[in-house]
Amino acid sequence: MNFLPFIISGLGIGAVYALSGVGLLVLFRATGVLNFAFGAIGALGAHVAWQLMEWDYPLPLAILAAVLTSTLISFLYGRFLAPLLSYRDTVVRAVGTLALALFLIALMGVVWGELPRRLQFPTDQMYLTLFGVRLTFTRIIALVLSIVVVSGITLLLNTTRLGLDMRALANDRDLSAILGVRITRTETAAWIITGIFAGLGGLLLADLVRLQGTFLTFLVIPAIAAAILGQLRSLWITAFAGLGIGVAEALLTPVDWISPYRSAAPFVIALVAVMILGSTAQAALKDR
Amino acid sequence: AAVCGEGTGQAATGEPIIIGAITGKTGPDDFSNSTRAAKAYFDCLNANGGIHGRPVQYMVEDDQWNPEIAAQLVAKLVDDQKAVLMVGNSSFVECGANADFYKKAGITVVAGVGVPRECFFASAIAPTNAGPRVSMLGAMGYALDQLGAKSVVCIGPNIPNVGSWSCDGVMLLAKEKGFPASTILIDQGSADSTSVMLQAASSNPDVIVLGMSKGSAVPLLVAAEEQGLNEKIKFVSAASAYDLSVPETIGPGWDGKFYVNMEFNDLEATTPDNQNWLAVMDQYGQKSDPRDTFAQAGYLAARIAEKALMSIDPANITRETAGKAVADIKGFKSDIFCAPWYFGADQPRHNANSTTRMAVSEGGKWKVVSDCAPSPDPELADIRAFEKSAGINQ
Amino acid sequence: MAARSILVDNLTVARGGKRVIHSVSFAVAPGRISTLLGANGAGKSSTVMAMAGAVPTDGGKVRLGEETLTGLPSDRIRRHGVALVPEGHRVLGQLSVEDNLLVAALDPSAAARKSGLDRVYEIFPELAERRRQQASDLSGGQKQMVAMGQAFIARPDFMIVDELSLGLAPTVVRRLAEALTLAAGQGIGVLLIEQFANLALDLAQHAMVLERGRLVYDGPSATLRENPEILHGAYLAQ
Amino acid sequence: MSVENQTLARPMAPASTIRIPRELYAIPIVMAVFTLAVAVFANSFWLTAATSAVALSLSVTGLATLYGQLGLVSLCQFALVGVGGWVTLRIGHAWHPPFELSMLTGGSVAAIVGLIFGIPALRLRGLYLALVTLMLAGGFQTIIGAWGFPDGGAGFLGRADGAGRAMLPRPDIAQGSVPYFVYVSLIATLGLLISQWHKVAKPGRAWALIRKGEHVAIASGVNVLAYKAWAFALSGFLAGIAGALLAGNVGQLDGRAFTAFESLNLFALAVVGGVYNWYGAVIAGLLLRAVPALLTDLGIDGYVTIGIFGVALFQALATAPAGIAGQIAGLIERLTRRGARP
Amino acid sequence: MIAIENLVVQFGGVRPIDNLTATISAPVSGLIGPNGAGKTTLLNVLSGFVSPAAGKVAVDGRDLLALHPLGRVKSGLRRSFQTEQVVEDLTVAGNLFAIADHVVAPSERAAAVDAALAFTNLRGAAHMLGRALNLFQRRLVELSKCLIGQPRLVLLDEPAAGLTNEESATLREMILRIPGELGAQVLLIDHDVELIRSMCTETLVLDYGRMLALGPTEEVLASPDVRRAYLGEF
Ligand SMILES: Nc1ncnc2c1ncn2[C@@H]1O[C@H](COP(=O)(O)OP(=O)(O)OP(=O)(O)O)[C@@H](O)[C@H]1O
Ligand SMILES: Nc1ncnc2c1ncn2[C@@H]1O[C@H](COP(=O)(O)OP(=O)(O)OP(=O)(O)O)[C@@H](O)[C@H]1O
Ligand SMILES: [Mg+2]
Ligand SMILES: [Mg+2]
Repeated sequence: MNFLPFIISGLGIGAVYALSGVGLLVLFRATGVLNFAFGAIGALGAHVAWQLMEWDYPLPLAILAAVLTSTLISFLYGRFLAPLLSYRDTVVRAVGTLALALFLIALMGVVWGELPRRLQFPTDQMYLTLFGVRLTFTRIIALVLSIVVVSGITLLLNTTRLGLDMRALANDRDLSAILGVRITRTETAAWIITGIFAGLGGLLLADLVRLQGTFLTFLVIPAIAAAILGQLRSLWITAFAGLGIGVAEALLTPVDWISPYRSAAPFVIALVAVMILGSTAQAALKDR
Repeated sequence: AAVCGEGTGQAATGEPIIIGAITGKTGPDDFSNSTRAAKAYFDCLNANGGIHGRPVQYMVEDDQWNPEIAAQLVAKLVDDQKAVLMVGNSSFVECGANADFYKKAGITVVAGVGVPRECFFASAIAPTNAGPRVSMLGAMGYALDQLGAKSVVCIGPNIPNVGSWSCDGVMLLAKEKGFPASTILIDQGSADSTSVMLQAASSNPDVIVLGMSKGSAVPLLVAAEEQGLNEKIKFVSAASAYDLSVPETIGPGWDGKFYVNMEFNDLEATTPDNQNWLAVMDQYGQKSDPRDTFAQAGYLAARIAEKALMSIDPANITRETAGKAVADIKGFKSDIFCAPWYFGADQPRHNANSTTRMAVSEGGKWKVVSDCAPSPDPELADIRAFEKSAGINQ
Repeated sequence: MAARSILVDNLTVARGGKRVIHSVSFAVAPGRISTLLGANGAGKSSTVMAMAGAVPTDGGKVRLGEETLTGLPSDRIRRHGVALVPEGHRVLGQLSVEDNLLVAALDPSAAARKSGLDRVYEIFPELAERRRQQASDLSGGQKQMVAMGQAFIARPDFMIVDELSLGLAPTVVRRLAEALTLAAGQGIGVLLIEQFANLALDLAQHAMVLERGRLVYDGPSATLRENPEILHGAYLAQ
Repeated sequence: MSVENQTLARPMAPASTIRIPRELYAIPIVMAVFTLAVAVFANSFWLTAATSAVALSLSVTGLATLYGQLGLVSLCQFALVGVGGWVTLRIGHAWHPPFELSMLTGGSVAAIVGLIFGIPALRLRGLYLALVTLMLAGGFQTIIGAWGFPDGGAGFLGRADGAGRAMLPRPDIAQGSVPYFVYVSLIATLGLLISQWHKVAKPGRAWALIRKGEHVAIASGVNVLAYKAWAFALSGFLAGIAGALLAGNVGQLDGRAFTAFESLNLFALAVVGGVYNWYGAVIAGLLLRAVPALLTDLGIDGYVTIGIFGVALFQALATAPAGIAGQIAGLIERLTRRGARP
Repeated sequence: MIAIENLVVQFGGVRPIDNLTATISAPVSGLIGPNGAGKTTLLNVLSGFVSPAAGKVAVDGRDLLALHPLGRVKSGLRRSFQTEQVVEDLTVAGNLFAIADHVVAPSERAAAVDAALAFTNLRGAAHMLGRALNLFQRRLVELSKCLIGQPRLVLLDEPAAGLTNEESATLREMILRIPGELGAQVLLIDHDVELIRSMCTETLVLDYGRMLALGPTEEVLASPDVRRAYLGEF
């Protein structure tokens, strides 16, 4: 069996995990909210793009509208609803976004239903051939985008005032407020940033995987595996873990007896990693 | 104009006859087209004298793809509402959850779209459709006869009693006919379609048979096209991908390359009953109700129920009399079916619809490419034997 | 800037559904040190937390000159120039010592941040040695230094310090006392809560005593030093 | 130790520090009234819905113990319900023992699995732990999806071929839907009593210390690992029993009903129901099964139902920090206080 | 008696305890030193939360480091924390039962809790919830917990921090009763020199991980090194 093609194919799906994992982590590191609605927000944007393209609007406009829609949803939730839960523990704040995800699933279900759809970009037709596998430009864009996003956010968090405020806020919201960190402004900024990522990610996922509301929504669960490998802290590890998980999952495909179970790969990898990292007690201490 | 029942043009006003249905509307896919069509037909019937003056009260419930809810709902319809028949059912989970209940409650089900194996292996359930396995083997038969298939890969969903059941049929046929075949079962939740296609292509098949819902089949086709497999390999699918939107969604890259099985007549066929179905949908259905193969199934189920109920004393329509009337149906003809439909009284299982057609994706539409042909599913042996002994379809 | 005072007017605070501050009124003047004394549970922390917007008020007003502070979120109050050092050495544990200080610097210019850091490190050389260390790993007293540093670096008009000496070694307390006196000399108003009444009264010119959520003394600290029975009465009343 | 060391332990009339809490009486009474009302008034549809709701409340009470008492979040509780159901069905189909035996085995296996699932938790806390358990739920979803639930056939996986599915028979004493509902209520009451007892007794105090901090707990002599492990096992056991009762309700289960999302949903509704009062679990059970049933009964579209759920979930999270049960408790307290005044 | 021998604690590059050798034997002894001197770390070593890189510790002749933290509690080691750790949603009595559950036989628990409450004068507050307590009451609860189940060694980390003079005086009287009434040795950290002076017969001064002085409190406090390093006098 030749495994090379599967590595290449896994990079495509890995980029998807990486992008989602990083998108999740950005908001988490800035506000302490793990956004279960990340996928749903992106899916809504992608549906808007699909609809506009159905109506024969040009592609750039559709893309813009998609990103704007996702950003708007994220902004509205982050500005008006998330603060209502800001004094609750992290898990409850995460569950709050689950409510948003449910609402968006319902919205998409009522408006668009669960028909199979396909969002196509011109980059789907362009490809490089590596080891007999075609790597479309859309996948390459996804790969590059996740790297750009990670670098950009790392820079933002570590070198800018906004980044510092975000880290402070995620650590202790009350104390940050007492110290003069502009809570609303900082949090809103973080929600807008993830909104943009969710929009871009949603578009790419709708092209790379499929455009289906519930499906894209629940894709956050394997993406969380990447974030766990990054110990909910490291953006770079998360991005690479996402790629690695994608490749590992693809590599299991040709192994007959395990192939049916291979979509459990993200979960199993995350669990094994936790067992190992956990024993250094690092993860346990940093957590909170 | 739509023709239903006695065609009196008089609204039925008598005591309603309760008919229930369970459908999978909310969930991974919307399966409610069958019950929508049945509803349109019953509305038409009620507007035309009903069953000897008694209207049908058609109660449809959404099981949300959850067997627990399906069981709750059947208790509601059968125990609480006292339905006399179940008609047009269309669900992924309902047969498995309720087959036993139906048998115990003594109620007969004329299902619209049966999917898992349980829908075809129950004494009280008789679907109008052929089912994924029969349909997939119908496609397989076409691939062998017309596409010259030499080596086959079957891809099915990793759902017990659905995907493995269908692909097992292909494997059995392969053994009988002596061609190489392999099976790939995939998790519908998996995002990685490209790897699946690479795996399928790695054994160099000339035909790949798909047995998934349209929602999972489309990404696979997209991934295959991305890898240029549409140029090398023929793709055929069970009727589950036979949806009007599919050819347009997958695009021109698949013109003449993606074949799909049809459990019923062409959706646009100009034959009388098919035209009547379309007329019923236009006159009594919602504009948004899809006119697809599942809707045909629901329409037929409603017509079969109508025929059965018409044959009994309207004052004495009970679960027993209605069930018996359905059981007695033989030679129900419609140009939407390839062969007349029958219930097969006293049979432990029912699969009357086992003769199918094929279509190919062409210019954003389906083009019918074959006549009715019996599905070569080896598992149909008992059905064929019964048909022979009862003198049906010979 | 015109020298404004913080005016607390009939402040009422409830914690856990129970009134713990009953219509308290006082003023904190600029350029001098005031101290708020009282037994544990008298409501000192509740009073200053309410002033800083960190707990909701149940009635009354807090004003800074003409502006009303009540109802503002705590970050706005901080930006109005009122810096609170909360009780119990709270720091941002996941951030480094230096980031802890920088996040509290309100003037974003690089020069201001630099001089602010220098000033804090001058008062607490211990922190300079540990500027890269994660704050959660600090000792209790070192955390308190960070918390004090966070107030200094904000260059506030008013500093409210809850439990100044808590967990600090005598040398450090002495350094802090000097720093506060210096700050008051530069026009900053300081409100001090301190367990060691003697230390507080030595530092402060003005003193207030809380007893079960009510103000029982408001006047020069010297008077209190000469009449310790006022204080004793308040402490024993608890 | 010498005699003078004993001064502390001099026996005196101990302050009434240990009282049997009111809840331990309240649980059977409230549950009896509820059961009677449903058994008398509900039709078949509502009976099946109520049976599922009560069975699931048992799994919620396990979750609530972990979260409310230890601050630990388990997002794989529904997977454990699945484990309990799977084992119960397997045993039932393979050896046809009395239902109780299959059920207890199901509960015990789920407890063991819960314990194994809890092993990473022995070190982790907070969101990190929650996500790790979510990974477990995700893995379970894939595996059970591929395996499927046994449906009465032979062999390890027990797939039927030929004839239709076999159904798991209900307990002999509770064949009909009303008796079975009463049976489920009875077991749920026992489960609620067990978990409530844990909260007010020694384990509850140990858990409270662990919640405060592990060093604090150790300094008080608490064996942190053992108490955490026990909590996970108890929670798993209750989930497993819930799974067994669900299997008995329908006679079978379906692998696709045990997705990671269901576990998330279970946790969300546990929070909405309230994790600090015993009846929060019952409320959550009703929210999980009875409220959707009501919406279905009213003919509301499935997607709209999901949307209503989303909005209601947020509303409850934002306005009722202690859940609906917390609000009820507050109300009861206010009423009794007012009642006591005159 | 606590015998510490060549104790070293290392956190990465930091050495909060650096080759410390000391023997502390007074019934109530004090532990003082500048912030970050390693006082809490030493307590953490004694209670087993920090494993030293090297060295030995023996309490009453028994090797302490060989014992698991829980074993140390069972054999009579008690401690309080620098930030008080009263459980908010347990009553005062519940807070005490939480430790009695593990160190006292079931039949004697109620009596042991009651005795501890009586010792610290908290009987009246037995049914108050932890969250309603003020700082002094919380410190008293912490102290009470240290008295349950035949303590041998009680370690208190800044028990009087944040208390007024009157309150510390009350607390001091209680602590002073411990060795006599319960037979336990007490080691306490505080920055309040007057408090240390008035209750500890022996005091150990730490300075950045090393021993600066050890001996009778008055002598230690009079030592010029201590006056300079800790009290800031010259
Ligand atoms: N979150 C709370 N819930 C209920 N009661 C509270 C809460 N916080 C404080 N209290 C009560 O409010 C009263 C005043 O507390 P506060 O902390 O303001 O007092 P303090 O004078 O600062 O005392 P301390 O020196 O103990 O900090 C106390 O009786 C305390 O028990
Ligand atoms: N986990 C850790 N990692 C790194 N350094 C640590 C860690 N814990 C403590 N330290 C360092 O060890 C030194 C000693 O800390 P310790 O808490 O023992 O001080 P302390 O004497 O109790 O001081 P204080 O009186 O301020 O509480 C400090 O400099 C602290 O920064
Ligand atoms: Mg205070
Ligand atoms: Mg310390």
